[in-house]
Formats: sequence, C-alpha cells, structure tokens
Amino acid sequence: MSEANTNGSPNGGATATAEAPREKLNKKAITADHPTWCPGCGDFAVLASFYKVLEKRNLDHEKIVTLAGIGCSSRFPYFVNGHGAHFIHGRAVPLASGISLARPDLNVFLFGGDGDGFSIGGNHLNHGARKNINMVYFIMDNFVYGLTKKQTSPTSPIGFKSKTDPTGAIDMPVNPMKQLISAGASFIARTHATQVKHMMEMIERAMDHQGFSVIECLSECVEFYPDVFDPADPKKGGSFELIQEKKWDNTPEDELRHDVTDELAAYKLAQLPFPGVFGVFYQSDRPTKNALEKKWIENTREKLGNATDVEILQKTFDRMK
Amino acid sequence: MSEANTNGSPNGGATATAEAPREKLNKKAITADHPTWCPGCGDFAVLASFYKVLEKRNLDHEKIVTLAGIGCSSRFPYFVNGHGAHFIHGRAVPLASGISLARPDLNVFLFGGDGDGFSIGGNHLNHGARKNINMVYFIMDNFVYGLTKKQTSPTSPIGFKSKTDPTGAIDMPVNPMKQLISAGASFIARTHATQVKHMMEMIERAMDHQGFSVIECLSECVEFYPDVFDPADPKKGGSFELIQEKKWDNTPEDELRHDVTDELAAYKLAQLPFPGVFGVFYQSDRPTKNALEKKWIENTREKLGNATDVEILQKTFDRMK
Amino acid sequence: FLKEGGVLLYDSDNVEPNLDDKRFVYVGVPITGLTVEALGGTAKDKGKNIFVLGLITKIFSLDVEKLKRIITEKFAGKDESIVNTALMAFQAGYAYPVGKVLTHRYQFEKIEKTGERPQITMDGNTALAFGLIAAGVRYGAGYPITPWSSVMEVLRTQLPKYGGIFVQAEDELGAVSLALGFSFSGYLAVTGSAGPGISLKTEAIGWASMAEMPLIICNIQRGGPSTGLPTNVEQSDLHQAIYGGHGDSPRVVLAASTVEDCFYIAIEAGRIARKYSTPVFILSDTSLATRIEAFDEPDLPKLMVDPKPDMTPRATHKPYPLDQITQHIPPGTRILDGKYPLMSGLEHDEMGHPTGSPKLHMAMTAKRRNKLRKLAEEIPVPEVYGDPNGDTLLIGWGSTYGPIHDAVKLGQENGEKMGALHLRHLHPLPNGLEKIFKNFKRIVTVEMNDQGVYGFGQLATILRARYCEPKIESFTKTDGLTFRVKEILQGVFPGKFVSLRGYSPNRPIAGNGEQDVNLARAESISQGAG
Amino acid sequence: FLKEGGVLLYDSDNVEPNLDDKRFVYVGVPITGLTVEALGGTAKDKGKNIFVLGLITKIFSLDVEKLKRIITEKFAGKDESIVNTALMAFQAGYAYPVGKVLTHRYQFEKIEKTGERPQITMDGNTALAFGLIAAGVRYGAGYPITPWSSVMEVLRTQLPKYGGIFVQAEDELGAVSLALGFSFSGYLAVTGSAGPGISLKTEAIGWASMAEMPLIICNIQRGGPSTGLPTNVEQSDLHQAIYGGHGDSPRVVLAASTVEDCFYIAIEAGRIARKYSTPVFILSDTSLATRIEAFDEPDLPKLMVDPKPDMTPRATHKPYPLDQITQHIPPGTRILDGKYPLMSGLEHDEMGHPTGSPKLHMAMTAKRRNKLRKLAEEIPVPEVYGDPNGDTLLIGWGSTYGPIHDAVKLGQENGEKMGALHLRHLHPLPNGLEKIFKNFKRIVTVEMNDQGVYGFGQLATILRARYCEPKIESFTKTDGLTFRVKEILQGVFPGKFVSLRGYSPNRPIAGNGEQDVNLARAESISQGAG
Ligand SMILES: Cc1ncc(C[n+]2csc(CCOP(=O)(O)OP(=O)(O)O)c2C)c(N)n1
Ligand SMILES: Cc1ncc(C[n+]2csc(CCOP(=O)(O)OP(=O)(O)O)c2C)c(N)n1
Ligand code: SF4
Ligand code: SF4
Ligand SMILES: [Mg+2]
Ligand SMILES: [Mg+2]
Repeated sequence: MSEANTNGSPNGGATATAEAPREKLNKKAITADHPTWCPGCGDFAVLASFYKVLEKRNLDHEKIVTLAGIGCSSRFPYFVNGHGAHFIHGRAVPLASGISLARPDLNVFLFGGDGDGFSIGGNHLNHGARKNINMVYFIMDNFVYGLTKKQTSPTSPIGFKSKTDPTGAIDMPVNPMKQLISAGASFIARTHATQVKHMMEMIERAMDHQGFSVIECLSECVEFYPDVFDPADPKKGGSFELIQEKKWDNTPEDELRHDVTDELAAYKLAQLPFPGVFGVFYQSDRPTKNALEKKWIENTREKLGNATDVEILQKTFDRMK
Repeated sequence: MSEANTNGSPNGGATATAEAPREKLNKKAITADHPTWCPGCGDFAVLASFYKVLEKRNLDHEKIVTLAGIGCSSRFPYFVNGHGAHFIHGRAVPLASGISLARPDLNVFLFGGDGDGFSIGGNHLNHGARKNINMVYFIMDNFVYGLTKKQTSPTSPIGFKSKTDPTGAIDMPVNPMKQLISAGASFIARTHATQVKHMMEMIERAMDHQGFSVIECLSECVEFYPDVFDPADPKKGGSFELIQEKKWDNTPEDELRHDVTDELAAYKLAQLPFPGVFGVFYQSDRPTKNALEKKWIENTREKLGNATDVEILQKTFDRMK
Repeated sequence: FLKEGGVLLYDSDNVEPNLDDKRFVYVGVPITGLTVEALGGTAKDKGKNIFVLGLITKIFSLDVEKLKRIITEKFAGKDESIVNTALMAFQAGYAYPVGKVLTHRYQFEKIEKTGERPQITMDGNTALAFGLIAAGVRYGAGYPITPWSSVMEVLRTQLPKYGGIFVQAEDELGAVSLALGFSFSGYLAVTGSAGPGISLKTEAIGWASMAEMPLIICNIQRGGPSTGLPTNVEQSDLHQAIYGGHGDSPRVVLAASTVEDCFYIAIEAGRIARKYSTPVFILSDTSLATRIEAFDEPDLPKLMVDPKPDMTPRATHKPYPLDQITQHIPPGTRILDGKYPLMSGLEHDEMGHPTGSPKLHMAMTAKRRNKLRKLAEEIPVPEVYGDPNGDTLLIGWGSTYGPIHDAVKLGQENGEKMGALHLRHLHPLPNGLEKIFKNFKRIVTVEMNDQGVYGFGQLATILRARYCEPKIESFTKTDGLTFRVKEILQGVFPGKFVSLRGYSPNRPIAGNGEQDVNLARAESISQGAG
Repeated sequence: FLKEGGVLLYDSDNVEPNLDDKRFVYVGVPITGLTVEALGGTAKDKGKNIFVLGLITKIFSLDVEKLKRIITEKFAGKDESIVNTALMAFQAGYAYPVGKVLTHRYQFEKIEKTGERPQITMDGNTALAFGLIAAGVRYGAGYPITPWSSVMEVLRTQLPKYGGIFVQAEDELGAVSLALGFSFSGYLAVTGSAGPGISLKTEAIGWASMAEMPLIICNIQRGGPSTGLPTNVEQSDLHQAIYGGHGDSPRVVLAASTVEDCFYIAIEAGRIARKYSTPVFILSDTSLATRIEAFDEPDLPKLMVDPKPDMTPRATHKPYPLDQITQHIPPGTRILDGKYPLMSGLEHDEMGHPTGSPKLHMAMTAKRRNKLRKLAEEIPVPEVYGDPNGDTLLIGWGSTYGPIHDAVKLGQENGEKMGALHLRHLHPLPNGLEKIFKNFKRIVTVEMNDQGVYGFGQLATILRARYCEPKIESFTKTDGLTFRVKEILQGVFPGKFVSLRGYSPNRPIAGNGEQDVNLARAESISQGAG
C-alpha cells in the first residue's frame, strides 16, 4: 500500500528521515498498552493478527500509522506502539485520507466498528471508496454499539433486543458488502475473528492492494451480543464458507468459481443470507486518487521547469501588477 | 403515500381539522413565487409536472408539504404555495422523516439536487432508504453545483472542467441508481426534465408507493453545464431509452422484460453507460418504518387499555415509590 | 445476608432486583457499562471489581491515595499500562456520582412518618425523560452517547405508550433534523446528546433559531473538550449553548439544579419553546444524570400538558409577523385566504419568503432577539439562600446546587456572612440581579469548568459582560469530580477552612495546573510503551 | 468606446479581459454567479441587469429609494413576487462590496510616480489564498460555500504548482477531518467555510484543540444566522469562533482588516499554529473576500515559509509534556527509544494515552489554556489611530478598518477628540489594552453584528467581560451592508453629524428594528402567494 518514492509531497519532505541502525520489527516493539477489551472480545484476535502481519512484513516502525474513530474497536491505536491518532466518531476515513494523500511513504491502517463506519461514518466511507484513496480500513463488526452499552447498530439484525429496541430491532440493517461494492471500494473482503489465518491473509492482500481496501470482520461482542457469529464458526457447529476464486485454469470447475473483478457477481454473493461467505468479494485496480492527484502535480510542475516556490509565486504576482 | 387514518399520532391530533367548503385544487392555488431559476433551467419542467400532478390528484391543499435542502433546485418550496420548509444543506431527508413519521395524514414531498442528496446528504439518504420511511424524494441531478457556481458535484463525470477541477474532474462519480438500490430504497426511478409525461408518470407511481420513493431526474443546468443531457433527449438527437417492465403475460417477449422486484436485475441496469435507461429500476413493498412503529405503538397501547396519559405516567411513578 | 435498611449496591446492567422489597436501599449502578465506557472494555480483573472499589471509596470516603497505592502495588511488575488501566477503573468508579446513598434510608422512613406527598425515587435522566413526557413531548430523536443515552432509552421505551415515537438516528445531524421535522409537524420534539454530539447539532439548531421553530435540546454535559472524559462530570458547555451558533442566533438556555428539577425544568423548557417558538437548551450533567434522589411526587393532573397540535383553520397566517412573537402552525392547518407559510433558514419576510432587504434583515434580527428580552421580563429572580446581604454571594448553576448550599450553611456556622444564588435560566438571565449584587461585597461564581484565558469561569464571564461588575469573580475546577463542601469554602476563602475534615483530591492544583507539573505528572504512569 | 482611465466593469464569470492592457481600470465581478446565488438562478430580465443596476447605484452613490421605486413601477402589474425578485437582485448588487473602484486609477498612477515597491492588485480571498501559500501551507480541504469558495478554488488550482493538494470533500465534516489528516502528516493544513459550514466543523476543531494539532480554519463570514443572507456582509461569527466548541477548548482567533492584511494574517496564523500547535481561526468576510485593492508587493524571499516537515529522528518524544508547549512531530519520524506518540481526543497523559486522573485533567486543561496566555504576552498592542487620548475611542475588528479610520479623520476635522483601535488578534487579546482605555472617556466598538440580548456587540461583550469597564459600549448594525463613514459618526454620536451628506440606508432602525415595524414591513412586498 505504501510507495517508495515520495514525489507527491512538497520538496520530497517525506523522505527526510536519517538512517539509524534498526533491527527486525518484533511484537514487543509494536506492542503498547495492554488491551482493555473484555475477556473474550473478538477484537483481541484482530490485534493479534495485525501484530503477526506487521512482524512478517517487517515494515519500518516509524512508517506504521494506526488510526481510529470512537468505539471499543476504535481503541485499537492505544494498543499499537507506533505513530497514531484516536480521532472522533465516524470521521476517521477523511482523517486517514489526508495522511494517505500527503504521505505516500506511510502505511495507513484504519480501525473501527460498525457504528463508527456504517452509521455516523457512512458518507465518508462511501466517498473514500468512490475516490479510491489508498489505505487499509479494518471494520470490526459486532452488530452492536459496544462502547455505549448495547444500542442497536446499523448492522443489528431485525429482532435484536437492545436498549434502544427493547422489543427487538425493526429497521432493515445495512448490508456492508453491498454498500462497499456500490460505493466503489476497490478491495472488499470479509472475515471472522475466530479465523486468524484467514484474517491475516485478508490483511496482507489488502496491504498489497493499491486503493481503498476494506475488510469487514465479524468480531463478537461477548458482553452485549454473545454467540451471534457462531453460525460461521466451525468450532461452534457453524460453517465458515470460503469464496472460491477463479484460478483462470480454464477447467470446467473454474467456470463456477468467483471472478473478483466481476462487480455484479460480487453483489450476488452479498445477497446470500447470514452468515454468508468469506474471502475477497471484489477487487479492481482502477487508479487511486493518490495517483491521479500526483499525476496532476507532476504535469503542472513539469511545465514550471524546476522553479522554486518563491519564483512561482513571484511570477503569479507579476501578473497582478 | 399518505394514509387516511392517523392513529399513529398522539390523541389523533392530526385529524383535528374542521371542514370548510373547498373547491378543486387548481394551479393558481398552488403557485407561489415566480421561479427565480435561469431561463431554460431544467428545474422549471419539474415544477410544471409537479403542479400538474397535484391538480390531477386534487389533494387537500393543507396536506401538501414541500421540503428541501439548499441549492437552486432546493428553492422549490418557495415556488409552491403550501405548508413547507426550506431547511439546511443535505439534511432534508431526516427533516422529512420526522414529518412523515408523526403525520401519516400528510403528503410529504422532498426536492433537492445532486450535491444536496449524494454529497453532503449521502448518509441520510442511505439510512432513510434503509429504514424505508414513507416519502417522495425528487432529486434534480444536473451533474454540477449550480447555486455555488460550478464546482464538481458527486455526479460530475470524469473530465468535467469546473472551478474546483480546472483541468477536469478526476474522481469517479457516484452512481445514483446503484447507491439507492444497495441502500434499500423501495421505489427507485429515473427520468429526464425534457420528458414531462414520463416525469409525471414517475411522480404518480412514487406517490402511490408506500415507502421511501426516490426519483432521479436529469435536469440541465443551462448556466454551468449546458447540453450534458442531450444524449438522452430525442429532440437533440439523443435517445430516451425506456425500461420495458414485465407484463407477466407469460409471452416469450416478457422473458426479456425487466422485473422491478429483482434487485440484481436492477443493479445490472444501473451498470449501463451514460445516458443509460429510464423508468422504474426497482420497487419492493417491504414494510415502512411508519408502519412498524405504528404497530409497536398499537401493541403497546392495547395492553394499556384506554388509559389516559396522566394515568399511564401515574402508574409508572407508583412503581418508583 | 444483608441486614434490613442496608444499602444494596448492584450492577444494573446484569441484575434486576425486586424493588418492591422495601427492606433495603437499592443503588443500581450500570457497573459493566460504565467500566466498558471508561476503559473501552471491562479489562478482566482490572475492570469491574476495581471500578466498584472506587465507587465504595467514594461512598464511604475512604483514603483515595492509600487505595491507589495498594492498586499500584497489586499490579506492580506487570506492564505499567495495566496499572494505568486499573487506576482508570478506580477513578471512574470514584468519579461516579452515586449521590447521598446513605441518606436514602432516612428518606424512606420520612415517607411513613409525615403525611406529605409521597416520594418517588429515580435518577436525573429518568426524571428528565418523564418531565419531557409531562411537558407534552411525544416525539424525539437522538444518537447514543454517554451520559445522554439513558434519556433516549427511557423515551424510546416509554413514548409508544403515549402514542409517540423516539427514533435512533444515524448520527446527531440526522437526529436534530428528525426532531425539527417532528416539531414542524406540530409536536414539540426533543433531541439531545453530550459534548461531541451537541457540537454536531450546531448548524441545525441555528436553523431552528432562524426559522423560529420550537425544539428542546438536552445537553447532558460530561468532561470535555472533544471525547474528553466521557464518564466524568463537568459544566463546560455553557458558552457553547449560548454562543455556539454562527450568526446572531438567539436561543434559550436552562440548567437543572437537582434530580427533582430535571423533571420540572423539562416542563419549563416546553412552556418556553412553545410560547416563544424557539430552541431551548436544557443543560444537565453526569452527576445529575446518574444520581438517585427521592422527591415529592409531582401533581400530574395539574402539570401534564396536552400534546395535541391545534389545527383549527385560520382565516390568514403570517409565520414571521414583525410586531408579534412567531407562532408555528402545523401542516394540515387550512389557511382560508389560501396563503400558506414557509419556514425558512434564509432571511425572510413576514410570510417566510426570501428577502435581500437591509431593513428587513435588521428588523427580523431584532425580532428574534427581542423575544428573548420579553422572556427575560417574565423570569422570576431566584431567592438568595442564606444572608440576603453580607460579605460573600456565591452564584451557581446546574448540579452544584447541593454542595453550594451546604457550603453556605457551613460557612455561616463558621461566622461567614454569606448567601447563595442559583440560576436555572442562564440565557436570557432574569432581570434585576444587579439589585442582589449590590448587597454583597464579593460575588463568586462556583463552577466546574476552566477559568479560561482571562481567569473567569463561564458563568462569571457572562455576568461580567452584562453587568461590568468588577466584584464578580469565580472559583472553578476541572478535575471531573463533583464539588465537596469544604472544597468550595477553601476555594472561595483562600487560607480559611483548611482545618475542616474530609478529603479534597484536587485542592493543590485547583484552578491552575502549571505550578504542579510534578504532582500531576506523578499521575502519568503509562511509561510502558507510551 | 471606453476612454482611457475609464472603469471597465465586467462579468468575470463569462468574460476574460486582457488585464495587461493598462489603459483601463478593470473591475471583474462574478455577476452571473452572484445573481444565481442571491436569487437561486438568474431570473431572466429580473436578474443580472438589475444586479448590475444595484452595483452601479453603490459605486456612484445614486439614490437607492428612487431606483427601487422605478424598479417596482417597471414590474408593477406582474406577480408581486417578480418585483420582490427584482428588488433582491438590486439589493444583492447594491450590497456587493466593490471597494473604492474609482480610486484605483489614482493608485495605478502612483506606481509610475513613486519609486516605492510596486503594487499588486487582487481581492481579499485571493490575497488570503496566496498568503497561505507564502505561510507554507501546501495541503487543504474544503467544501464549496459563498463567500469561501473562491479561496478553495484558487488553492485547488495553485497548490499543484507547489507540489501540494487541495481536496474538495463530500462535506465540511470530511473537509476539516482531511485537513487534520494533512496536519497530522506533517504539513500544516487549511480548511475553511462560511457560517453553516463552520458550524459543521465544530466537533473536529474541538479535537484539534484537545489533541493540540496545528490547523488553520478560514471563516469568510456572511449574513447569518443559518443560511441567512449568503451574499451580504456581517461580522456575527466572533462569539462562535471563540466559544463554539464544547468543553473548554482553547483556540486562537485572528481577523484580517484589509485586503492586504488577508495576505499577512495568513502568515501570522501559520506562525501561531506551528509555534503553539493549535487550531487558528482566520476571520474575514464578504466585503474583504470580493473587494479589489492594490497593495505593496510582499517581499517573498523574506516571507516565504518552508513547508518541509522535520522528520529527523528523536531520542525520545512526549506529545503532551506538561511543562512545555506541545510540538507535533509527523509520522515517519523515528523515535529511538521506541516509544511512539499518540494524538488523542480523550483526556490523556503526557504520552497521549487515556487517563482518568483528576489531577491530569486539571493539569492538561491548564496546559492547553496557558499556551494562549503565553501567546498573549507576545502579541503587540496595536497603535491608536488619531488622538492617543481624548473623548472617544472607537474599537473595530475585521473589514471595518477603512470606514472606522475615515470616520476618525472626519470626526477630528469636525472637532471631535477621538481615536481608533483596530484588533487583529481577538483571542487571546493582546495584554495592556487597559492602558489605552484609561485615556478615553468613552469606548465604543463599531461592529456589523447584533447588539444581543443585553445591548452589546460581540467584541464589546468580550472586552466588558475581561475588563469590567463600564465605559465600553457598542454601535452595531445588521443590515448586511458595509459601514459608511457618516453612518459610524451618526451612530457613535447620536444627534450629531446629521447634516453630513450621503445616503445611509439603515439609519432609521440602526440597532433596533422594533420601533420601525411599518418601515421594515414596507419592504415586505411578497404578498403575492406568501
Ligand atoms: C459524535 C459522537 N456521537 C456519539 C458518540 C458515542 N459513541 C462512542 S462509540 C459509539 C458507537 C460504538 O459502536 P461501534 O462503532 O460499533 O464500536 P464498538 O464499540 O461496537 O466496537 C458511540 C455512539 C461519540 N463518542 N461521538
Ligand atoms: C453546510 C453548507 N455547506 C455548503 C453550502 C453551500 N451550498 C449551497 S447549495 C450547494 C450545492 C448545490 O448543488 P446541488 O445540491 O447539486 O443543487 P443545484 O444548485 O445544482 O440545484 C452548496 C455547496 C451550504 N449552504 N451549507
Ligand atoms: S463491550 Fe463488547 S466490544 Fe466492547 S470490549 Fe467488551 S466485548 Fe468487546
Ligand atoms: S444556475 Fe443552473 S441550476 Fe441554477 S437556476 Fe441556473 S440553470 Fe438552473
Ligand atoms: Mg459495534
Ligand atoms: Mg446540482
């Protein structure tokens, strides 16, 4: 997801880091506060997988940026030792977008919950997806508002009894996959907190993708909505059904497999009843806003030769005399 | 869209109107300020069609409510003589939702532009659709910000030169039909400002539908984005291609026709390149939030017999002693 | 197990005791929820238990510093962030305003004895919710946030009984807009939140002020700014409530002073919102929200307001008459001259249609402002508690009512000539306060907010601006805890009352943290991984 | 066709004249856009032409009332809303601040004559945009709204030349969040808007205050409240800029006084935002935004700030040291002790991690407030124009600089002993103003906002609260038009200066619309269909 070169940033400022000796990134180095989550909370597994991926990828420590909105899941940055920010509820996508656009050298990771992402943050999610801004956005979906103690969330199923729906939720929930596909997210995956290997694979593929990469992870809130994801947990008698992706081996079996570049096919998968399927629903390599803005900058600066900022502004003023 | 009975509202307050003699609703009665739009603006046609439909339906004058956010198109309520409100930018869907939920006896009409609806208002649009709140929402889409003088709008195509994209827009635009389908709007139609008969038909069908009914109308901004919709205007050498809806006459031709209850088929139509097709993309009669809340109220009040408000609260206090 | 009359402290998130069993004093505290909120989870053994420890420390005034030492020792050796988490749980429990739990029993006895009105017991948010129902509010919308959530949860559960609806919106922008839709439709509606959510409602509240739409906004204040201290108490949103909108956008601001007042302030808010067709803020805070108190059962038949909108046809109607106060009439009302009103956020003429007239903008701006002056004329000047004149007048607003009045009592017992004035109407202020001010040598506002750049609390700033009365100063604190009586006296009379018993956590740095960097830094123990 | 030196007034939305041809004075006015904005379209023959008529009426001080009569007659007979529309167009044109157009020629001549620095000519929004670039701002985000839009349009077009990016966001909530992302990434960023959009940024600006993140917020004020009068001038957002946030959330507020100052205030804002790691408001308004003025070309090599973020590795770093002013360091910076910082909206310890400590909340609240006190110490006290001591001191802020200073000149010529003080730093205020105050008998703020419930303009309210100086009063107006010199003198000295020539549209109801219902109502002519 990050780029080596940084011409996108004024005066290449972003590459001004001096080199001091460094050892391989290890778990201890990236561990911060001990997580405050409830024992058994699905979010622990997400944190563990994230640590593992960071170690495996051995990213430059100072180039790891973890961001979040507000919620139990959004406490994530406090548990990762790295540059980061704990922002406000529902607005972390534009925050991350600013960092991503100005600093292609960084690895921008965004974490949040279903309320943060699909309720108050829904519009930013859609426009971040549409503009295809380069980042990895991990949504820990527990079908409930955890931090505020059990209100109906946009993904709570009809019938769910919460503090704001004492007789059971009545509104049709958001379908995260449908929303992301129609909004234009260029990498869309779905996983489950109990499936750490799969989760890690999704995170790595999201990191390797250039663009707005979103992973929805069913992450159980043991305190306010226990057992809701058992139907997708083999250990609890459920079935964790994986999407079979096309191998392009033109075998007859391959006909039946899923083409991740086929938007309509992805939408069809999104129509499957709960718990649905897991894996990559959709992936497209349309240009990122990062690349498009960079191209505009390069074209513009080319015309200017290698004029300094002072010279450029002076020229402009000369025309105003 | 409106209901005769009003049990939904406390003490049936909503029906307290005394009857004074009334003549048939006519254009003069519902005409207010002379529209301020630029000569040739597509919005004139929308206003004209709306007048015609109101006349034809002969609604009770005082039960017509026109609402809007901010924009040229959102000036609409000033041009309709009836109860109405000119609200703030992008929040008119929740405003209309409150009116619709509390007052089933009213006809709630909401008007706005593409920026108002898909940019700043996008999240409210999605959640209003998801909750299926009963109203008719007419979006005058001109692919540009008119009132603020030609900035890129969420529906501006790539390459459109605006004040905020001097070298041409680079962000992929919103696809209104895709967004509405995936969000769960229960009536979704598309029309064109030059096709008054079709527009009227869509408005009438939207009115007859119980639920969140949205009509996207391609409405030209002659001042800042002229001729953009000619490709769909036969008079300008374009073609206005209509959606052929199933007649359920089980003829072979019918096989090929569009089933408006088929979400995936609707999504497929939404994938057609500009100018695409016109008519009803999708319609479903899932329950409205209005009906669901009403049912909850009725169940609750049933248990209480016909206790007065004072008695109900007193009972509650007695349990707090 | 628990002897009669004993206090039963239970986790109201998980237990539902039989409240009819009147042998015990029940103190329900949402322990699980509050711990989750304070820590972002219950954090295993560092969470709930230690939260309760903090709670008990507060109730029985145990030695805080000592207990914090013990906790630190218990978790020593482990990652320091664990100690930090444990201390956060302890502090959250300690900060939780349980109120005068131990006096409840006394109150129950009182019921048997006297022949007065029976007493009812509830927390402030519940009182507020039922006050709104009594005020004829049948519709509302909100989005969850501590400590506002329980108001919306009660309304969401109760309103259907009354034929009403409370909607959980997608966010606060949607919530206030929904509420305005309800009000526009003829049913005075409520929305509410705490800090961050109130900030999001700013624009729409400005529309309510401009379009002159009745609306009640509840702000259950918590520690700020930004996400701040979600589970602590603070009174730092007064300036925002009055001045938060862009442009000159008059609105009314009230503040509840006790749990009982949470009920009555809602009725006053409804009265003002309707009579002056204006948005009305109700300021409460964390301590009132959750504090449980008993008060005289309200006389419902006398109090309850009929929500039914008046839709009798009118011959003619102007939504914005220049020479009268706007009265909103709901859609569905026939206007026989056929000229229907429009509620507009653009500057408008008397019919609500846009205008560019300089004179009209001045006149309409004045119209919107002058109705607050009219309101000010009818607000009673609150009575002074204690000495009607003397050396020191304490002025308070909101939940500090109890400690301030106790401070006056204690101060008088110790020879101070002092009184207290408590304001429920903060904007506009009642007229005639100057008459009270001249009876005292010193005037000190006591507020749970910061002294600001110029050294004055938020209410003090407002009073000084209006009266230019140099006597007015303030004693403020921002430790997120309710005031203790001695703390007030020590703050208002520096150097005096030091001998008074009782623990005062923040005395050393009251008012200014600068001098005490090390003292404060000692609290900053998460050196673990930063 | 146009004789040399003549003024060429053109529709900058449709025409692109050859500005190099220096024979004429070019006054580009976005006639089409402004008409669309004022009316919601160009309204055929009622629109642009009549807008221009209003414009010319203002430039050549023609008789407004007479022209309005003519317009009314011209469209008489037609639906009255048509007359109303025409009058709105006229008033929008009349309200448009073209500045001292007729003096431009003089200014151009000046260039030839003197050997001073050459002059450059532009409007205030352009000056602001280039000031930001000079201040080293390379990134920003916004959402269109009048009169802010042109700032973002210039930046969107210019920043790529400097390797930067300006993003048009989906709304103002997204815009301010994007800007904070840019600032967090190491590039001081800008966002901006007008009334409604600024209100939407409230919550995120509170985060910037709490997380101590540098940010510049431009508020190009327009007529309020709510959607208000989008194309008129007003100074009614000062209170919101200072007090708009929930909780105690300190921020800095500056105001540009002239077109030239729009350039320099941006540099000052950048300096403060970086040095104090804080959000900084720049207040401008409709009149500065569009007014075209010539000023000495800035000395760019001296002024221009290098935007390059400093990412040299640090041995260790605390984002929130209690005994120092926070300095934000961007991601990409190695911290050799391996403890990385977190920027947080929750109350935090020195490393940015959450805390529930009462002492820390007090200390951090004080830390955030005290940096504004430090800033106040370094702000120069502005010089008094006119008499350094005397009978009357006028105090102004923002775009009223010109008329207030002219008023002092004219007043002195007419025997008044008076001076003027103009403030660029409004929060915190410079220290030492009291020394100036004591030299005058009367102190009158002159403001384009409402007198409020208690009779004082927004700046007057702030000064009274700080100084408790009863001498401080205010002369305010809310007619959406810039001040005329005689209007100020007549308002400040009631009864005097009545003989002065020149048209003053709002004199009759200055300050209070109540007494003049009929006068104002005469303006309310849309009886057509209401
Ligand atoms: C503007 C604003 N509104 C509301 C809140 C209160 N709040 C904090 S987190 C949250 C939702 C939490 O749900 P989710 O995003 O699903 O995260 P989870 O706790 O379930 O992981 C809410 C409503 C807030 N902090 N800010
Ligand atoms: C909160 C807020 N932000 C921005 C604006 C400025 N504004 C008014 S209308 C508009 C968009 C207009 O575009 P659209 O909704 O497509 O309506 P159109 O004028 O094209 O019909 C904007 C940005 C505003 N009034 N309020
Ligand atoms: S409340 Fe739920 S989501 Fe939050 S930490 Fe506990 S289990 Fe996890
Ligand atoms: S600017 Fe465009 S949208 Fe607005 S009225 Fe004119 S033509 Fe219509
Ligand atoms: Mg959740
Ligand atoms: Mg548009």
